[in-house]
Amino acid sequence: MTFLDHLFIVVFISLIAISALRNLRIVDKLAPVLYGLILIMLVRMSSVAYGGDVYLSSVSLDLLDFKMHWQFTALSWYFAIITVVAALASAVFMSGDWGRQYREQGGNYGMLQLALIVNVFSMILLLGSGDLLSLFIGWEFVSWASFLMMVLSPTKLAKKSAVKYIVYAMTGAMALMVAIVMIYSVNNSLEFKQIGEVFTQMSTSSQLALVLLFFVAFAIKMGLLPFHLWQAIAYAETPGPGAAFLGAISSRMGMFTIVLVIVQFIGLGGLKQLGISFVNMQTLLAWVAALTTIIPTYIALQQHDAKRLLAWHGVGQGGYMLLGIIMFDSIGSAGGLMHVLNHASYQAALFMTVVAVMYRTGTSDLNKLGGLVTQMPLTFLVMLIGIIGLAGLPPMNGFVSKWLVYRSLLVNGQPLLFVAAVLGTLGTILSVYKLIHNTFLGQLRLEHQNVREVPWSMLVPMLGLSIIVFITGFMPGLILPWIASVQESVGLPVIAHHLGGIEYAKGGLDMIWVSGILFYGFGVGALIFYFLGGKSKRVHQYDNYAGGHFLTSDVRYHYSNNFYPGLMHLIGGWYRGSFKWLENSIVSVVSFFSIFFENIYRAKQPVMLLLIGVVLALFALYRNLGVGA
Amino acid sequence: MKKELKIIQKERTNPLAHVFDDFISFCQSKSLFMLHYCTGCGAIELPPAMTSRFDMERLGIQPMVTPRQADILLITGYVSIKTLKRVILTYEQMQSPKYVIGICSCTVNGGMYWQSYATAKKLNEYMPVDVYIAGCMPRPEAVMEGLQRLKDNIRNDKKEHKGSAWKDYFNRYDYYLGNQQALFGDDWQTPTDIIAEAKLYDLETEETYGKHTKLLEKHQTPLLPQEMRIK
Amino acid sequence: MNALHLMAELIFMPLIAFIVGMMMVLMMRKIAARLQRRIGPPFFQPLYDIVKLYGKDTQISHGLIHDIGIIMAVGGYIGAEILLPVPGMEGIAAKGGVITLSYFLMIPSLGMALGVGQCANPNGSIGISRALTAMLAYDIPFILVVFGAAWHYQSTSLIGMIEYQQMHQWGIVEMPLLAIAGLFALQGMLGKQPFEIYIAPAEIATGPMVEMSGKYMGGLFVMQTFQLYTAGVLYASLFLGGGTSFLTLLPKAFLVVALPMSIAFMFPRYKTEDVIRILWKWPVMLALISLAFIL
Amino acid sequence: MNKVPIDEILNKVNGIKITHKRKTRIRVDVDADSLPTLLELIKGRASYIHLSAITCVDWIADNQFELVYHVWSYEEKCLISAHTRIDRGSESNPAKYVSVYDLFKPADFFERDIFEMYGVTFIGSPRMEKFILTEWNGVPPMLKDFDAEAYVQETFKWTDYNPDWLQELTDQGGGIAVKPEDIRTAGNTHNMSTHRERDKAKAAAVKANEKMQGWKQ
Repeated sequence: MTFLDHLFIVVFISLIAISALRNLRIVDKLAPVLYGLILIMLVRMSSVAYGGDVYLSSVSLDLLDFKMHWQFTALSWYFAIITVVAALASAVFMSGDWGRQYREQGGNYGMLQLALIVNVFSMILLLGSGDLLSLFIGWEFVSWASFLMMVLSPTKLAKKSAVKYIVYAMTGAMALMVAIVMIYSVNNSLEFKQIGEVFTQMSTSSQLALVLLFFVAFAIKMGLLPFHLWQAIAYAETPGPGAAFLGAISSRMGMFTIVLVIVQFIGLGGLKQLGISFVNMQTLLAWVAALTTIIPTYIALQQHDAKRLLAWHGVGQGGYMLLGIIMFDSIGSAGGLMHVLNHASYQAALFMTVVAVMYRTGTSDLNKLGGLVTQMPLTFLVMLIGIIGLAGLPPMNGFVSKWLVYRSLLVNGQPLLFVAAVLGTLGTILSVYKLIHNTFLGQLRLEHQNVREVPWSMLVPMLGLSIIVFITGFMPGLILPWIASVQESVGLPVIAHHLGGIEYAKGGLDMIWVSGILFYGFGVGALIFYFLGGKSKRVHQYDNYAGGHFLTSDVRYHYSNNFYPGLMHLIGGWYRGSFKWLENSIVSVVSFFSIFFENIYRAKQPVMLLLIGVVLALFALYRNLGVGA
Repeated sequence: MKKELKIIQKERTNPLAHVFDDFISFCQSKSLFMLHYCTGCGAIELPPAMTSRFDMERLGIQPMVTPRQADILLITGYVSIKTLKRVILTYEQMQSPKYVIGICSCTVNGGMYWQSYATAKKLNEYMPVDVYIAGCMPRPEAVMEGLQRLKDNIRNDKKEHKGSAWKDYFNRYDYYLGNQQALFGDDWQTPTDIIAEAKLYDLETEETYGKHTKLLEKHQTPLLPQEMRIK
Repeated sequence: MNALHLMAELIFMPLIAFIVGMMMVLMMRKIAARLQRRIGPPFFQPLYDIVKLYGKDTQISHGLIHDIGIIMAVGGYIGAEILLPVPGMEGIAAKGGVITLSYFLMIPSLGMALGVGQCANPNGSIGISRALTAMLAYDIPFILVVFGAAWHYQSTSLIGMIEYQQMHQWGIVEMPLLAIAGLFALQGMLGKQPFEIYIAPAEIATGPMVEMSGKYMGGLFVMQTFQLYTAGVLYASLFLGGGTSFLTLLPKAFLVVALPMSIAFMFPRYKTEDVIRILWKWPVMLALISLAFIL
Repeated sequence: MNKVPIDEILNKVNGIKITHKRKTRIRVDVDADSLPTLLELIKGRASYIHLSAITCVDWIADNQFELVYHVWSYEEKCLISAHTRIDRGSESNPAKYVSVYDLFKPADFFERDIFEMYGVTFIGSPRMEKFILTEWNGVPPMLKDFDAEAYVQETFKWTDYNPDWLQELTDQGGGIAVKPEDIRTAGNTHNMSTHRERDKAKAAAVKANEKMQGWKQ
């Protein structure tokens, strides 16, 4: 029995225990304990993240003539620890008062707990996959587990978007299966190593097909362009902490498989040789990543529902991860990989703050909130830390990973990609300011005068996550060894790092110094503020200059609706529904063909069908003969 | 007019305080931000005072647009009752030390609207006025002269207490509030809590309170600031 | 670098920035006055203004975030000054580089935005919405300029860039188009006409500053001095060869700051969408052409 | 289509008195009962479509209000001022008249203004409520029997300002050529329609008051 076996056993026992006890109150206390146990199991395996050996599972399954097995590499461990911490935080968050309110409002709390553990279980199974077959099985599990969580919400939109998701996911799974079959058909083996070997033996067109099939499968899960339409609404409609969990890590399984398959086995050389003249697969993927950063970010800017805004950002931030990793150098890939953890930490925290606000006020509509900072200061603090992270400003962790990505683009001489990345960041700053302004700043509504801070069961996970956001930003060296071993395990150049950041010949980064200077500046600023100049008087929010006009409580005077009118006026038309149009047209084409084939199946003239069959058979025969000749 | 003011100067204990105070009052006299509330005709005399002919900026005076930033409230022309409400609101939103300059005869005595039922006559019944510049309309030279007078008042505030008229509003709030209530009715209330401000900055005297402030207490909706609370 | 040296830098780099920045404020007001055939303010006017604002007897606060916003606005710039190397003092420029610096410069804006948001004043919120949109507009050419400079000098550290220019030629000679694009972005960054829609005194009552009184406004005045200094020195370091001593650096920085002010009065004010349109068209185009030469 | 002369249309109204003041101005005097008919006629039959103002005059001696409806034609470039007199009413029974809001929508504001300033209720006007004087609770201030001066003396205090240099001027008569009350009482200046006539009357008033006196405060 290896540590990995222990991990699987604990996860499986947790699954059984939670599914058995899900309708009892004990599950509230049990679930966090179980996630804690899983976390301990993972921590026991932490040597793999510091350059230790790969953990192999002693269990294996014989399937046909093939042995299916599981393993944990540094890459698996890195994604697994993010998953489990996110699940732990979500479980703690939902265990107390939130769960009670959810039950009272008629939600199926037991199913939510079950969905969470099923997700964790399936993700660990996927992350631990040791060959293509176990990968495929894990992949299917993960798809259906997410679906289970999405359908929990009673709204019609949620059901619709969940069904939309599963259609996308099945398409991805089919693409994956075809790709796996392509590999199997060459060497009759499903080991990961085969991918690389098979790839070199293939013709260029087959190579292209293989890469595209893999990429489509993974891109759908990760919500990359042009498959980004399903994700935001589906995640936003998932109830409370479930959204936090899904938004934090679920779609990053796509990132995991991209690193595992495309980066590790096909590699830079493989991608570069596909393509004509200056457009190769690497530039193509880089541009997909860049557009994924920009377009969803600016769609997020348009949203007026806090959860959707965040969910769209979740899609957008995926672009940075791919953009970093696709550069294939030490800093870029480190940035891309690190962004997975950073994004998970602040995205979960942000979703939780929004859920906390919903818990108290009952709405996440940004036009119906405002001024909550005095009522919920700690939630505000968490959101502030979260948005600084999401916007990628120092001293939070989002800055470090984005800095690495920028640095890599700069070193590689990619001005347009660089601008695209910056455009994404600036859009993010605009949109997160809108989020915090419309929720916590501005005028407090009359109906929210008695809103109070959320209970500690919700605050603790939020504060814990925001501490992670800060600490990993202040000392990125805590995470960088994991990144380095991931890079080593997948054959990327390894980043040179220290506790404060990275060393690089042409300008490095030391976050301890940078944050130190920032806090020194804030300290001096505070000294100036508090010791020069007299005391100030706190005033009521209606004591406000409005051109000599009286602001009274019955007049709403909070500028929130259509927050960036100038920008929207200019760019609103650029992206309005073009992808929606694409999706709709694909739907129409598919339904057209389904009608066509339906007619053929029910054909009145069997002769016609026979004729088509014969023609096709003759064509196939001709091709085979031709190839044989 | 100045005879009416009763300024109470608090004793300072720090021996260096006088040097600081002197320095700050010197800077205050050298840097004045001006909010002009131009209700009527007088506004036309201000552009020459600001632009190349007389150039206010060389005296350190520049226009600002919100009362929060401004030091001088410059009221030109007649003040109708409705306008007066806004003027008082604006005045209360300015931060001390603040100065009021009434330009044109209308602010002194109603001017040519002296028998109109709709305009207020004496501005200094409703707020302490530092300098009046009479005339219909006063020439820019007169405006500059008035501003210069104000600067001297601020500079020599320690000796003559002419630049501290603003304290009178806090010290005798009841009187000003009474005049305002007589005009606007008993339920008159501004969004600014002057009494709390007087308390916080140690500017209250016996005359801050009276029957008018009692009346205000009876009618007002409370204006307590929202404090942060964790539980 | 010993500790004492660092301590001295921590104190003197912001202090010098503040003093020089005040002189830049004075210069800008003087230029504006001379262009309008006025005499303009006396020499110590910026100091008087700041002392007066900090010496206000009463001032209002709309809550803790309002205070923290001002602290962040001033503090962020104080931190940024230490990342900005000047002759004789390098601070921690080696540990951050120009990308870090340009992100540092967003922190004061964010701090101010938070503070203004807490004020609950609709004018302030409108101003911030416009200011952030303007930031989106001018940061794109600015980032392109930074990219081009960093690529050309093969360094992201300002120290390295200055060294390169001292050894070779000034950046403005080697990359004139990029330098012009940089000037465009500078105009937007300093919020001078025609890009001052977010202040718009007559319409939205100076937007973000509408509720700022006393030391809050004073903080913003201090921030303005830092902003001018940073813009001037950064541009001088990127394109005008920096300087081996303050005597050579400061005239360049003053010149850089004087340019936007000198042309500002020729323009009316652009609408927000026009600000984006013009800043995403001309300077970006210039920068891209220039990048095509450099790469 | 032949253009019907305006007089022909106007004469259809009973008891009308037409005065052609100038080429572009016609004054008509009608009874209160036939005024709506007149307005409807000139709007419908001629091109007088723009009600540019309704004014009111308080004839306190006759115990009447005079209402003047100014209607402009863009085609004729001519203004018809329709004068009518209504009963002034009393405090218990305020003056009433019929609204022309259904004919001319802008009448809403004019009628509201007159209601506020003179207390005339227009029956059928959509908003008979306070308009500009939101702070005013007394009698309608434009009525002649409202003594503004007394009200002001009672409500406001005055700044005393008697420097020596002003005293000299006051002794000489205050530097005022014509006392305002003299202008007011010098004749029916408000009934004079041309500037020239008014100026003549003013000059006469000046002559009548050659003995200059200080304007009593």
